[in-house]
Amino acid sequence: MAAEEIIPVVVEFTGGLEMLFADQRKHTLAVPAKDEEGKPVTVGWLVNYLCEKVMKDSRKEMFVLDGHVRPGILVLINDADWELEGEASYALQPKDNILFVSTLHGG
Amino acid sequence: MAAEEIIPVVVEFTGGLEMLFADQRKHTLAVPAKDEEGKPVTVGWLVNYLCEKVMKDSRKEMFVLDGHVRPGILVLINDADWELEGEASYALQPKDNILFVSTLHGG
Amino acid sequence: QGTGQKWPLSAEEYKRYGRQMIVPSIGILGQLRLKSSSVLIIGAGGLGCPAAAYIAGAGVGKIGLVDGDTVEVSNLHRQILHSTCTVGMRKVDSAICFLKSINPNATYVAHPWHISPENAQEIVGGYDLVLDCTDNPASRYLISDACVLLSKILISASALRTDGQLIVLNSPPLPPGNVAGGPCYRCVFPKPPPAESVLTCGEGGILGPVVGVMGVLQAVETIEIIVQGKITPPDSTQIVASPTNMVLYSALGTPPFRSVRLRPRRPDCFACSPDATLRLESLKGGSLDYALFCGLMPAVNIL
Amino acid sequence: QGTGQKWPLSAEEYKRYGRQMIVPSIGILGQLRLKSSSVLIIGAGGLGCPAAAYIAGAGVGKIGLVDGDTVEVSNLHRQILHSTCTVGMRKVDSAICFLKSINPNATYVAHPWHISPENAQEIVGGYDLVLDCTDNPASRYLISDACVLLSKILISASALRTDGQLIVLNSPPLPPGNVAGGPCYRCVFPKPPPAESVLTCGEGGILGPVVGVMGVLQAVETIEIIVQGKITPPDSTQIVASPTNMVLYSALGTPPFRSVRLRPRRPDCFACSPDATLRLESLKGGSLDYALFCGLMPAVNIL
Ligand SMILES: [Zn+2]
Ligand SMILES: [Zn+2]
Repeated sequence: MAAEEIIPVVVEFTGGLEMLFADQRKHTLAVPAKDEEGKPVTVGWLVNYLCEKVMKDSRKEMFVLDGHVRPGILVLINDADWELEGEASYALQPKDNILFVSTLHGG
Repeated sequence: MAAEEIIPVVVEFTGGLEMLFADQRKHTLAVPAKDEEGKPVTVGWLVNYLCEKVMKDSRKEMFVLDGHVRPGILVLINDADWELEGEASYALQPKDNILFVSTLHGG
Repeated sequence: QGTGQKWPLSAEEYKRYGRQMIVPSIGILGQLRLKSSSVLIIGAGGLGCPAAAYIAGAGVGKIGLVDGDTVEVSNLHRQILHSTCTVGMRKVDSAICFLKSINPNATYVAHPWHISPENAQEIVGGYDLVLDCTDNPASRYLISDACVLLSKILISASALRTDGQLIVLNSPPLPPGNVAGGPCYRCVFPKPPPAESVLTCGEGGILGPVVGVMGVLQAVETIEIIVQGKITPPDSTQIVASPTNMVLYSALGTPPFRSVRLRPRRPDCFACSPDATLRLESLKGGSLDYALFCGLMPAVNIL
Repeated sequence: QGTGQKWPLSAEEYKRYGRQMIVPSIGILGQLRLKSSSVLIIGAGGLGCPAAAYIAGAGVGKIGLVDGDTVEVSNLHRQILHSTCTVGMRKVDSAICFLKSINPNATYVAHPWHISPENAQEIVGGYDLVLDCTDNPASRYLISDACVLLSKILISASALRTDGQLIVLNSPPLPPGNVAGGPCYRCVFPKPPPAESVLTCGEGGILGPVVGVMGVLQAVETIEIIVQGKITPPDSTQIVASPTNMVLYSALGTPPFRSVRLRPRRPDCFACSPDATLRLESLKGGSLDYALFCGLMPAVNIL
């Protein structure tokens, strides 16, 4: 393979999570198709990538806790709960939409 | 060409128009790719087709008037006003979503 | 500012509006903009009631209500400012009585008649922003024309049975002929629907909270537009027209909400295009018969 | 039926509910179902106020309100059943006073205390359907557990700043262990969020009509569920579980609304799975500390 393969994905944040990502709700990203070990990149890989490369806020624990997306955040893959799609092991496809929603409690 | 080419489209009705179409909001249709003259089928062709083949209600004038979609009905092609897409002359593409919205006036 | 006051709001106002002032998109600037703005709500029915309740609650300085009807029992399931004991009262009075109890800080103005070509300029001219909460096409064309001629943003909603629709029109509110202005009602619907295709809530029915959702959404739009400083027509040379969207709501639909993108100003629009011949004088002079245009009779009672 | 009455509703009721009874999805059957049903609204704040107004207006026969707070000035911008002159009054009393003026036909029940593990069974058990209009995670887990144990559909909404969320849980309301039942709050959120990530409206702020939209949407769902006869757990052998959706609202988003598909019941859910050990006795006996579970202290005041 000559050039590194790239997957375009859209990542969105809502419910206040956008505040951790420069107050930007929608991020259009181009991620490598393979991880360091040559395996297809997954949503789990993307969560790490977001935490390390995209998030400027220092409160990492508001997004990832103990290596997992923190409780109270829903992850949606193309508008479906990621638990319907294999959770963190789901392999990213071009044009996927990954939405992170922080649960609200006010009323 | 051996078999007649078919284009799958989704047609939706809202704002009360669904009542003219057997109370069904969403219709998944397979339409021929070419019209009788061998030209690609357009939204204008689709309007006629809906009026003649799909609509069972006898009040055709509630949908088409003087050969045009009646005033007070918005036509959306993939969620954009059809006037942004060439109106009736827009050529249907596979998987297009065509939405007919009757304007409401109650308040 | 300049008045020597240390605090721009009173202690009561800080308490009353505190929860909304700490929302990042509002802040103290947004609250002051709300306080110094005026909003006209045309129609004190299923849309106007919930819209007015939240607009009053939020601290808008002056609120006008236009409605010539009186309260009926059949209104009560959805027109939440009215109550069993105000049946028979004029709707504007019943509504303002309630609004004062929610928030006594605002100035409330009753316009106890229907909007008409004769009174539209005088009424609409006195406010920064207009909500169309009426229930018939003739009023909707008239209100849109008045908003175009007077450069007001128009927040238009409607509902029937289990469906609702919302559009923000003439935003930005640039003068007729300026293509960067937002489309008007006539740009979206150049021809009125045939009269026999138009159903009122009395004929078609309405689910109370469906029209309620649409009215509350009008209040959200009103507040957002005011706090973002959009009511003043901006320097038109700097404007890039952003697309106008329509929100469609179907309580029985899956998904229930959908946003669609509308066209910009129509180059041959009767009201807002460079060639438009519509003038304030033609409104006031009665040369436009909206009821006739919409195929409705008798003319006077409808508007 | 069977009482010898010619008309199932009074003349006043035909007038009052006529506009909604002619909506095809309601009809006379739907109206009678509304009249014979009972709805519990937990929380008489920003969500509960608009939800209650439209549920009362629609003709639900019995409405219970649970809230231990009193009205404060800072509530008024969004809690539209309360007014400047009811500041200091118990919220449930202020709200019921208003609801009676909208519709005197219903029975209103005041529960002037917060929901707790001790009182949940007795309160929730008296109603057909429950609305969660509270503002903290501990209450949300408790209410969901009670609804699972008592087989009630739960319409849960929440809001903060300019965002809102809505889910219909435990629908259909089949007993724990039946996989065809709808997911519960624990199925969607098995672990509570860390306490430091949870903001109340007092801390994070709230735009009044944003929480208003969510409350009115709860009323729409309530009415639709009742008129469709869904409050009675159906014969479970005939059920095909349909996917549960969550409606997300962002007043500043484009588009403002989005629906997402949630997972079905979780096979290892603490509350609703075949292996669930949750029992009514454990609720009442106080062996579950919801405040501690949610990392909140002091326990008693939060619930
Ligand atoms: Zn125009
Ligand atoms: Zn569960």
